[in-house]
Amino acid sequence: MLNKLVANAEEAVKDIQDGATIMLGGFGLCGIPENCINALVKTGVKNLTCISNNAGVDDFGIGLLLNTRQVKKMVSSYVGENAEFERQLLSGELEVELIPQGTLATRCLASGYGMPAIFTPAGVGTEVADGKEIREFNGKQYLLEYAFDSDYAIVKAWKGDTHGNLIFRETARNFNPMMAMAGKITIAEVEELVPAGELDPDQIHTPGIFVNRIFQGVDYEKRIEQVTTRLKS
Amino acid sequence: MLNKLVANAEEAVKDIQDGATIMLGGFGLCGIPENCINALVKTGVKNLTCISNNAGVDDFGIGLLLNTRQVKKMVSSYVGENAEFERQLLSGELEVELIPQGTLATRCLASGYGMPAIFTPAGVGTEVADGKEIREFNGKQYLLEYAFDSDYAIVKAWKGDTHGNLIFRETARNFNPMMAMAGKITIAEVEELVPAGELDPDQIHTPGIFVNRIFQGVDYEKRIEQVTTRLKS
Amino acid sequence: MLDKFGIAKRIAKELKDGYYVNLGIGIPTLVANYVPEGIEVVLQSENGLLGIGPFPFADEVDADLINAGKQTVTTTIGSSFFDSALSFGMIRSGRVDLTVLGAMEVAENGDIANWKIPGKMVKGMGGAMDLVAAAKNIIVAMQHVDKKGNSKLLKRCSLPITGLGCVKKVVTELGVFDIVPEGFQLLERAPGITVEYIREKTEGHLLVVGEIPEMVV
Amino acid sequence: MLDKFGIAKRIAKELKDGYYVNLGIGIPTLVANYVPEGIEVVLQSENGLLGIGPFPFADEVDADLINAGKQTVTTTIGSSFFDSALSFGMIRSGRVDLTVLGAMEVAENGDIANWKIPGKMVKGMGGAMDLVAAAKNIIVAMQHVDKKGNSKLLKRCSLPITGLGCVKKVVTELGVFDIVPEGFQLLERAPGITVEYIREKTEGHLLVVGEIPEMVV
Repeated sequence: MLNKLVANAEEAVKDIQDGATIMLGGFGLCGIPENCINALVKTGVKNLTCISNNAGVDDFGIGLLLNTRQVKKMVSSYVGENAEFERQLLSGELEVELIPQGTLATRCLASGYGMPAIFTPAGVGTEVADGKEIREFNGKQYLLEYAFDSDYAIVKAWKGDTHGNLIFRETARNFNPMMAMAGKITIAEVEELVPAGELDPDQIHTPGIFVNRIFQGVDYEKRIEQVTTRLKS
Repeated sequence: MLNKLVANAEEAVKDIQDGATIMLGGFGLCGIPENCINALVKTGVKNLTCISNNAGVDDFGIGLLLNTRQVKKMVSSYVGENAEFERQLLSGELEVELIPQGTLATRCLASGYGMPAIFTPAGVGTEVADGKEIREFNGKQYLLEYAFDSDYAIVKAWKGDTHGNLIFRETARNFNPMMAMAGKITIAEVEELVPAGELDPDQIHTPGIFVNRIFQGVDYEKRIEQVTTRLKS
Repeated sequence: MLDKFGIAKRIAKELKDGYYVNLGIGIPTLVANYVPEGIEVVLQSENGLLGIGPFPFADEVDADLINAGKQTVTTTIGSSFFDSALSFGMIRSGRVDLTVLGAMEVAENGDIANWKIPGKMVKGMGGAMDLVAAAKNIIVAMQHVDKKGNSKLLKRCSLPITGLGCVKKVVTELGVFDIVPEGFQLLERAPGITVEYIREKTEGHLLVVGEIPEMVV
Repeated sequence: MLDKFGIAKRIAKELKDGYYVNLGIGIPTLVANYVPEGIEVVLQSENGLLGIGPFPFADEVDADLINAGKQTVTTTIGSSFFDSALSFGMIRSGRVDLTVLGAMEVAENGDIANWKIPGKMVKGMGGAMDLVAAAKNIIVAMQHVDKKGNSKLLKRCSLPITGLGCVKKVVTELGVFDIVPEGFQLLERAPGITVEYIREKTEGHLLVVGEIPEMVV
């Protein structure tokens, strides 16, 4: 069964249990798995650890899971767009681990590439380095950072096929390809699902071997955090 | 000057000095920088250390540089297609360092990603591990392998633009993208050079930031090592 | 006794629907011809291809499209191309369900030697060390004895090792063997081959439990 | 004294033809508007874009195309998209020639603090720690003093550090400063600003060598 098609987001996420660690692709609200987030709100699964560069906004993205108190811990690089997040953090309801964005990306890459740990200079000399092993190479110091161990990875692609091959669009790619490689079970939602064989093999960003479940998403809002325009002169 | 165009292979490789370390893309004879190899034969540069998955065949690819005794050392994963290579190795004229193919690829990746070293399980318990640091993660042993430090990387792409953006074709991609990221100076030869702006930004495999020189290659032979066919029934 | 096609055919029975499989050069490559009906597998080529198709017709040959054995191939429906780092990433992270490769020697503890004969030509390990260090399920396809008649199923490898304790199963012209803590457990005899004959040709510890069926290929 | 546009304009003079540049949020983003004539630079956005173009016209807005500040942008000729790992790969391996970012504090040894105020909200470091740990050339664009009038050019950072000894140059509304072993070396005064005034507003060691020119913006 190379056909990895599932009916919808509800079916894709239904076995995610309380206490699971999940990765969610996206940068800000760009390239986030909207359908799966909505489905997780419906299943009501609790005590999630979410690994995601950002935490959404108050009423969209991971913010929805924060509102329903389904998240125990966020592992992110930047979370500054979310008042409910701030409230839960300050009240101690929510654990937060902040890690440099490149470290986040590379720890995903390490998981996908079967490398147990990587070295990065990011965070040397800062509180990010607290308790971490430091090693010098060629006169420069690096932190040892471990690959993520995530039960699920949930990603959003532009196009996908029934074998799980994925193509991303523009900056909606961001963390999605690395996370797609880094979950024990990887779920992909796509804007356009095509039969296997329709995507150009040279243009596939994530080969299907990394994807366990795929479905055609619906009703994408693709909200924009900061619509910034210029005037026609 | 984002225009990285040089006239031809001779201009692209003319500053490569005796004793330089160079990476050469390709797997077998597939996706090798034919033009630059020919140009290096012409410049006569000596004592090269070549990092390349294979060593060409007797009269093509890196084999040409072996015939002219320009290579001091080969760093490869598989070299079993070359009688002159064998002769030089057995006579002690040529140094050879054999490393697992995945380790070779990942040491290139490490250079391109600014990671000084990586951990891989490949070679644990074998003579490849001799003198190397072994470390256990989650009960499994890994070797510490260092990023490559290469003066030049020479790669071959299918299409490229004047800003150095590259697109590879089929399995001619192989080591080329990693090596393109891993050289202090990266030279790309392409089958088809187009003005910047003509390649789809979503389909670029190697962003131009990694490429220092690019030129339109000529007279590609694209020799096939083993033409294997089936009969039409 | 099996010929090389028989060995490939027997190994093909180990394939499961949806498997991603890496087939080494030689007998392992032949396994692709015997994928059981009703199941789909994807063949991975470590030079950067998922979904190896059959050899091309003469007018389809494409220099940019080869397998890890440098043979011209084609793609299949759903194929993808990628670079060597990602290729070994998927191998290292355990996404390849089954690896079939040849060997010069296999030891009763699962060690494998298949890349070097000291004093003779060294061709290199290619991707073999990465594959054996990372694959979840490794089957070795090889002749039971070498050209001098010496067993290749040994107590301990004499040649330089490719990987430690990694082989799960061995299929030779004489039989099918699982690597278990006690050694080589005989699971099936090749047609016409006796347990006694296999014992004689096996230097490593051979475990024979109960009646050993003759294989159906 | 410079306004924020003046600071951006002055920093733009540091751009060289062919530079790949990462511009942080705030004043640094404005630098893009003042690229000197006759030179070409490529703006890198760490969320996966090389070649940031101007803001889109209203009918061009594309939710899939944003910069690291989450603003809608466009591409330029020669742009490319890539994933976050490759993006930080190019940063970490030193391919980005210049990074311009804001700061809460800079110390005379080049330490920078710009990601956290203990006890207040923590928004996170985003890509700043990666950038400052790896970039070859880091220029800080910031106000010389905070809202309470306290100097932000310090002997030692009081806030949690983002990176150690990494800042090469600081441009404020008062002047341009190189970080040298002795501290902040004043290179240029903002129009109408005296050396004495700058000294008064600078807590860290200020090095003044010879006559200090007023900058031409």
